Amino acid sequence: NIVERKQEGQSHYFEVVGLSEDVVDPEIWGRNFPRQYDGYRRTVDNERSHHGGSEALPPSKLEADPRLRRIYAGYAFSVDYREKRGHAFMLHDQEQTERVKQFKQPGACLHCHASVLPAFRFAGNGDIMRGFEKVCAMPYAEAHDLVDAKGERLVKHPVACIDCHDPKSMQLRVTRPGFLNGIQALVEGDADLPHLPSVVQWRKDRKSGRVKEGDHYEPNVRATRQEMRSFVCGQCHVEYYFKGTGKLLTYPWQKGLKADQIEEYYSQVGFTDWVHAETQGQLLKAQHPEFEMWNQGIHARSGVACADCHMPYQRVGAVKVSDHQVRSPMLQVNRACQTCHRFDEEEIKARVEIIQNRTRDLAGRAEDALIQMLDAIGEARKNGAAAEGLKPAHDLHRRAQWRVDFVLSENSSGFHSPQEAARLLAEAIDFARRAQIEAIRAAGNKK
Amino acid sequence: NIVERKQEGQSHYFEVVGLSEDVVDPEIWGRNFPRQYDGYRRTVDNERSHHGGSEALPPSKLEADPRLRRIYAGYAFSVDYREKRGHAFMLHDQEQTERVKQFKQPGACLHCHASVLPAFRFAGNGDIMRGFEKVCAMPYAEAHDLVDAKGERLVKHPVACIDCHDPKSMQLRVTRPGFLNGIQALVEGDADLPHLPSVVQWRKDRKSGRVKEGDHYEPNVRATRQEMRSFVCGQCHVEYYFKGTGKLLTYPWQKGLKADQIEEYYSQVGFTDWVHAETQGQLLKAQHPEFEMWNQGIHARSGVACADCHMPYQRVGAVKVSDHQVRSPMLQVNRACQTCHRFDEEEIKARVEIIQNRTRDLAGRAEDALIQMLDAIGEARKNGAAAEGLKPAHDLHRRAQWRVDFVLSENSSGFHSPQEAARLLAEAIDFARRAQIEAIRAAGNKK
Amino acid sequence: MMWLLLAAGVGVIIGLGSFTFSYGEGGSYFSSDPKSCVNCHIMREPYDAWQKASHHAFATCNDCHVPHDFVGKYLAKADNGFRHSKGFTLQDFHEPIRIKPRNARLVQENCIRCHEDITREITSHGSAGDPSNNCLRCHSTVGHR
Ligand code: HEC
Ligand code: HEC
Ligand code: HEC
Ligand code: HEC
Ligand code: HEC
Ligand code: HEC
Ligand code: HEC
Ligand code: HEC
Ligand code: HEC
Ligand code: HEC
Ligand code: HEC
Ligand code: HEC
Ligand code: HEC
Ligand code: HEC
Ligand SMILES: [Ca+2]
Ligand SMILES: [Ca+2]
Repeated sequence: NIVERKQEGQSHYFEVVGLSEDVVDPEIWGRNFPRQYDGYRRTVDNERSHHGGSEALPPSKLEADPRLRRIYAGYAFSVDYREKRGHAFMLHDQEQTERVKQFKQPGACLHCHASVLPAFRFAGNGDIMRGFEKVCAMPYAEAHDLVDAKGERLVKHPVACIDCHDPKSMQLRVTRPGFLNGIQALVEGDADLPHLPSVVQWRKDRKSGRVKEGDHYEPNVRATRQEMRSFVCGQCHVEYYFKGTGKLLTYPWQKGLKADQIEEYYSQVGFTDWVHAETQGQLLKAQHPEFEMWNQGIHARSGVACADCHMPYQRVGAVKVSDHQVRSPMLQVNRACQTCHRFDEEEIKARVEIIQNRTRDLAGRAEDALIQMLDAIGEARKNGAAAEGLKPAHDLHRRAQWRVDFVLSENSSGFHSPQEAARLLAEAIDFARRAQIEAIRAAGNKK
Repeated sequence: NIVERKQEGQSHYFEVVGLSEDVVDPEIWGRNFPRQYDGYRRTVDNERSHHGGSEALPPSKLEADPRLRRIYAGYAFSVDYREKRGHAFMLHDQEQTERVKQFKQPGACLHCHASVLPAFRFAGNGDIMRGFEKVCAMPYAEAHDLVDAKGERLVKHPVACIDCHDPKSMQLRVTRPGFLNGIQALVEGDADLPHLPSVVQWRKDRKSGRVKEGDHYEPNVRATRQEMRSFVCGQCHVEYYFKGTGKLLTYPWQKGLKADQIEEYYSQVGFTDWVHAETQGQLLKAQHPEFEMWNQGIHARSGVACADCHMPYQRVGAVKVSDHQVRSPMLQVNRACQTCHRFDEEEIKARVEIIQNRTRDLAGRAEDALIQMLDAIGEARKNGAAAEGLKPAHDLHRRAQWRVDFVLSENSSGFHSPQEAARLLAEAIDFARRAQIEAIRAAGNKK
Repeated sequence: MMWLLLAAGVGVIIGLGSFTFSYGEGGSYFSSDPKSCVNCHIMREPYDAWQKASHHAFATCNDCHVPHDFVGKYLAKADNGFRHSKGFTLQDFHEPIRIKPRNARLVQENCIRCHEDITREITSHGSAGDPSNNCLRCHSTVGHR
């Protein structure tokens, strides 16, 4: 099957330049594949996306929803937290965030904001995994400014062709160490993943002994094309944390991809992102779990990939190509949705809106609950409640915060898995209100 | 279009007996339509459905989930509340419930548990609407035992062919006064109903003046065939209340079909079902809002009718007939779902299970919140909290109870509208926990 | 060539002969007239839908459902002819009828046969043979629903 793919890969395009692992600059790849490059470049184009703005920074989430400042109090996210925008901006927006400017960050941050393989290869003397570990541990500026033997900057481009494509065959591939480690932990666990056929197969092979002890699950060899059309995005659009003092970028997937399973993992390894400034609760921060939430949804179960909706086929002249201007599908409902859903554009947009409005309403309700909980814990502390007495409130705060954040920081406003998003918010509300009750009780006891 | 339907209705069967409004007995209709009658009769067949049992009564919901006894405390539903079963049992099960045996019930109950048109016609001297009003106001036993001039019992059959079909043309029709009044209120309101084309059209016609002041929306004339395939079920599978001292059966749809809109309606007309035995809260009871929840779901928006899933076509030789053994679609996934969804049976069942499990988990969580709220209000009352101070708790109790009940009493365990069910439960949890907090506060203030 | 025709014939004859089937309907398997498929009422639905589908003007049943090399064509017809006749006679097939994986691949090959030019880019760097990303995923309704 791989052989078959290779053969097919070789023909059919006019090779203007030779590509290899050393060619990172998308402009050069674009000479062979001008149509895809054209789309890729348009990810700088903000005009048609939600939020406008161009060189300046995108809108602040904290200004749009001031409750967030209190919810994240004590953490860098309470200082600067903005909307995402097109891929072209990823490196720039990271350099410019106050979270980098005002706070110490590790090299690990670059993993998802730049075409970073050359830096990893260089730092690891050819061994990408070792280089990855080294770069993670560096201070951000040091990693960012790495130069090779010739003094050339190693971190120059946002995500580039080479991050998703094999330069020889042009086949899709995953290159990110964080993802490779994460998916390995996932397939070795026992979370149910019926919609990922190559994972199901690997587990079977391991049982039957065809996969030997210590053999890895190699997505680039084993995954179906359709799986790869999501895995390339799952390299970055995922929840993560920095493990230990080496700040090793890690995807917490050992117990599965659901919010509850990830929470369990964090509790087991005893991880905490930050201590809340008002309550001293030990909290977790969720970041863009698009891949995780997609995995809980009906589209994933139906074999619909990220690329189906976010890079739909587009006719350019006499051929159809994947639209490399990765963006919101709502900007091209006809291509992104209508081949599968034969309803008119207005109707499809209305359906998305209903789902997103339900999610946003509940998220607002959950945030209100968090805020009132913060008040109650603050009150209890002021009234001299003992730390001991506040423990139940702290535990519940952690669980509530995690669930609200899992939905808030997921960028589809619930669309990728509508009922799951609502379920998480329902649990968040329950935990936040119970924390509030515990705080009121603790205050009563110590009064 | 009507003409077209007529033609379809008239051909293709061998008229053994002449049918008219006076022929209620399905056995007689069955001579003309043996295949449909065959299915209809099999609604006595419990063996393959969820809950087993046959002549005896179906399983008790109160025994399966004892929390419900407290949740409904003070109301007939805390004494006897069971699972539903096939249509053949509807009259029997109503006669046998302790809610009828131990409590005074009105004739209004019969509207949905029997083929009741002859009784309405008789009581109203030919005017069905008047007869309906009269029968509603009678005591249950009186209505149930009505006899005609010849001394023949008027209430004999569960739902019968004549309740859904015109005896001349065999076209679908709605006959239930409760539904006719309810849908009239609905179309006159301004709730958004884009998936009901005949409603959209009627409203347009009213604006343009083609529909005159006082003209009614006539579903039997205006509704599309596809709408009728849901409306016939919407005659009974709906939320209701008994209005005023005349116990007039009423569907509370004036402001729309969502739980929140119905709640608003009840608040406006000042309706209360019962006073909670523990808290004295003035509460609402929701009953089987299948039609209402279906209306919030993606299937309704996609034009998929109740009959598509609950009465799927069944090929008998070269002809297709609607399966009149109305039951759970999970008992025949191939006919009910696979015509539209190209996934295998196991996968489809798994999807339904995921949705239903999420719903049931959240419902359990919401019930726990209600129970703890009851404890807190009880405590506050014991500690002498003033009625005044408990008002906020009472108001929140009403809102929480309504939402939990709307999902619990809806018989698809969330399937008909998964995200909406989760949203209602999230709100329920919020309201119940806030009621608990209010009660704790009230207790504190009066201590 | 003769053995091929023979093989095809044998397939249908086994399928039909042993399940008492009329010659007219069995013969329909060798025709490329769509009407011949509707000799079986069970094919009525796709036929009706095909009449309304975008490809009504461009493609008949066989353009999509039969391989277009001579050998494959008759072998496939023999095999499908056998199964369909058997299914029709015994009425033992799964309903709704579902295309078999092998026949789905065959349809896909036919899509590409006609649309080779426009799909050149998307079939050359991955693997068009990989059924997990096939044309039918997005265009299953072009022939009929
Ligand atoms: C190397 C990491 C990386 C990979 C691989 C990646 N993304 Fe992104 N993506 C990002 C980052 C970082 C941003 C935010 C950029 C910013 O706000 O400056 C982003 C932004 C986006 C946006 C928002 C665009 C907008 O206009 O608002 C979408 C949609 C998106 N990505 C989808 C995808 C999809 C689909 C894939 C796979 C086909 C993918 N991404 C692969 C890192 C990545
Ligand atoms: C696992 C991949 C990954 C890692 C590691 C990562 N990011 Fe991102 N980042 C993304 C993606 C994907 C987006 C776009 C989606 C979003 O905004 O939620 C993004 C968005 C951003 C944005 C724009 C929106 C915002 O949050 O203001 C900034 C700034 C940013 N990241 C900074 C950082 C910094 C600083 C670090 C390290 C502490 C970091 N990123 C680590 C994947 C990553
Ligand atoms: C069935 C279609 C579909 C699939 C599959 C899908 N998405 Fe989305 N995605 C959407 C829709 C619709 C939105 C909401 C866009 C909006 O609000 O404008 C969205 C939003 C997003 C956003 C925010 C974009 C923005 O501009 O607001 C990101 C990032 C994203 N998805 C990434 C992913 C990733 C990564 C995957 C796969 C793991 C994925 N999506 C799978 C349809 C899809
Ligand atoms: C974030 C991931 C990502 C990046 C970056 C990316 N691609 Fe792709 N590319 C894809 C996906 C997904 C497909 C669809 C592949 C499939 O279906 O097998 C694709 C397909 C292609 C194809 C095959 C034809 C087609 O359009 O489907 C070409 C050629 C291609 N990309 C060129 C490029 C070039 C040139 C660049 C850089 C300018 C680039 N890609 C950057 C994800 C990416
Ligand atoms: C490749 C096919 C495909 C594409 C592309 C696709 N969908 Fe879907 N969609 C499905 C399937 C399959 C289902 C599951 C139901 C079913 O079997 O029809 C589904 C279900 C849905 C549902 C109902 C489930 C829910 O979560 O409420 C909505 C809404 C929806 N899709 C919207 C969209 C939108 C919006 C887009 C484009 C951004 C899109 N889809 C793109 C195949 C697709
Ligand atoms: C005249 C009122 C009435 C009408 C009309 C009606 N139902 Fe029912 N239905 C009932 C009652 C009452 C029960 C419960 C019977 C019992 O438990 O004894 C019931 C039970 C059911 C059940 C449960 C069956 C089981 O095996 O557990 C289903 C499913 C159902 N109805 C669907 C429908 C559908 C679909 C329609 C329209 C095609 C419809 N009903 C029309 C009153 C009605
Ligand atoms: C608006 C229509 C309607 C009215 C009015 C109605 N029912 Fe029902 N009833 C149903 C439907 C539909 C079901 C099946 C669904 C379910 O069990 O939730 C049902 C189920 C039942 C059941 C079996 C399950 C259970 O609740 O134990 C009993 C008993 C019953 N009803 C008694 C009554 C009594 C007594 C009244 C009058 C106070 C009444 N019904 C009024 C429609 C109605
Ligand atoms: C898209 C398919 C679909 C449509 C449309 C649909 N239902 Fe259902 N319905 C289901 C499924 C699936 C269940 C869950 C059955 C189970 O749990 O066994 C269900 C459950 C029910 C039940 C409980 C049956 C039981 O045996 O547990 C009733 C009553 C019901 N539906 C009535 C209706 C009515 C009335 C409508 C229209 C207003 C409707 N349904 C529309 C699929 C559908
Ligand atoms: C609860 C409602 C209901 C009851 C009771 C009912 N039917 Fe039906 N019937 C339907 C629906 C819905 C259809 C589908 C009509 C359509 O699609 O236009 C139907 C269709 C039919 C058809 C048309 C052919 C077909 O199968 O689709 C016949 C004939 C028929 N019913 C006879 C009967 C007979 C005889 C009885 C009594 C033994 C009966 N029905 C009881 C709802 C009902
Ligand atoms: C007449 C067509 C039809 C029938 C019959 C049907 N569906 Fe659907 N279903 C749809 C459509 C249309 C959607 C919306 C998504 C889309 O456009 O594909 C959908 C969406 C869904 C979804 C995703 C939305 C959600 O709520 O999560 C599930 C799950 C589903 N259907 C299950 C079922 C089951 C189970 C049955 C049988 C009991 C069934 N369907 C019967 C047409 C149908
Ligand atoms: C333009 C191509 C095309 C034409 C012409 C065409 N079909 Fe199909 N047919 C398909 C595709 C594609 C599928 C698979 C549908 C799917 O997977 O959703 C299919 C599936 C089928 C099936 C299996 C049922 C199913 O849904 O899986 C039957 C039976 C069938 N076709 C019969 C016919 C008949 C008879 C004709 C001529 C009247 C015909 N087809 C014309 C493309 C075509
Ligand atoms: C002898 C009656 C008969 C004739 C003639 C017939 N079919 Fe069928 N067909 C069937 C039956 C029965 C099935 C279901 C068999 C099964 O699913 O195993 C079927 C299934 C199919 C399928 C889907 C199952 C599969 O094998 O992939 C396709 C596609 C199909 N037919 C196409 C055609 C085409 C094209 C023609 C005309 C060239 C045709 N049929 C002529 C009876 C017939
Ligand atoms: C016998 C030749 C032939 C076969 C086989 C064929 N097509 Fe086509 N198709 C055409 C022609 C001719 C057109 C109209 C001109 C054009 O757009 O190229 C067309 C148009 C289309 C279109 C655009 C119009 C529309 O329906 O949206 C799509 C998409 C398409 N084909 C997909 C397919 C797929 C998928 C298959 C296989 C299931 C297939 N075709 C099989 C000849 C064919
Ligand atoms: C992931 C979804 C998807 C898959 C898989 C897919 N297509 Fe398409 N196809 C599309 C979309 C979207 C368009 C519309 C492009 C546009 O309008 O720019 C399209 C357009 C087309 C057209 C019409 C182009 C035109 O405008 O005339 C043809 C022909 C076609 N596809 C054939 C195929 C064939 C053959 C295959 C399999 C090799 C295939 N498609 C696979 C989504 C898909
Ligand atoms: Ca994190
Ligand atoms: Ca009620």
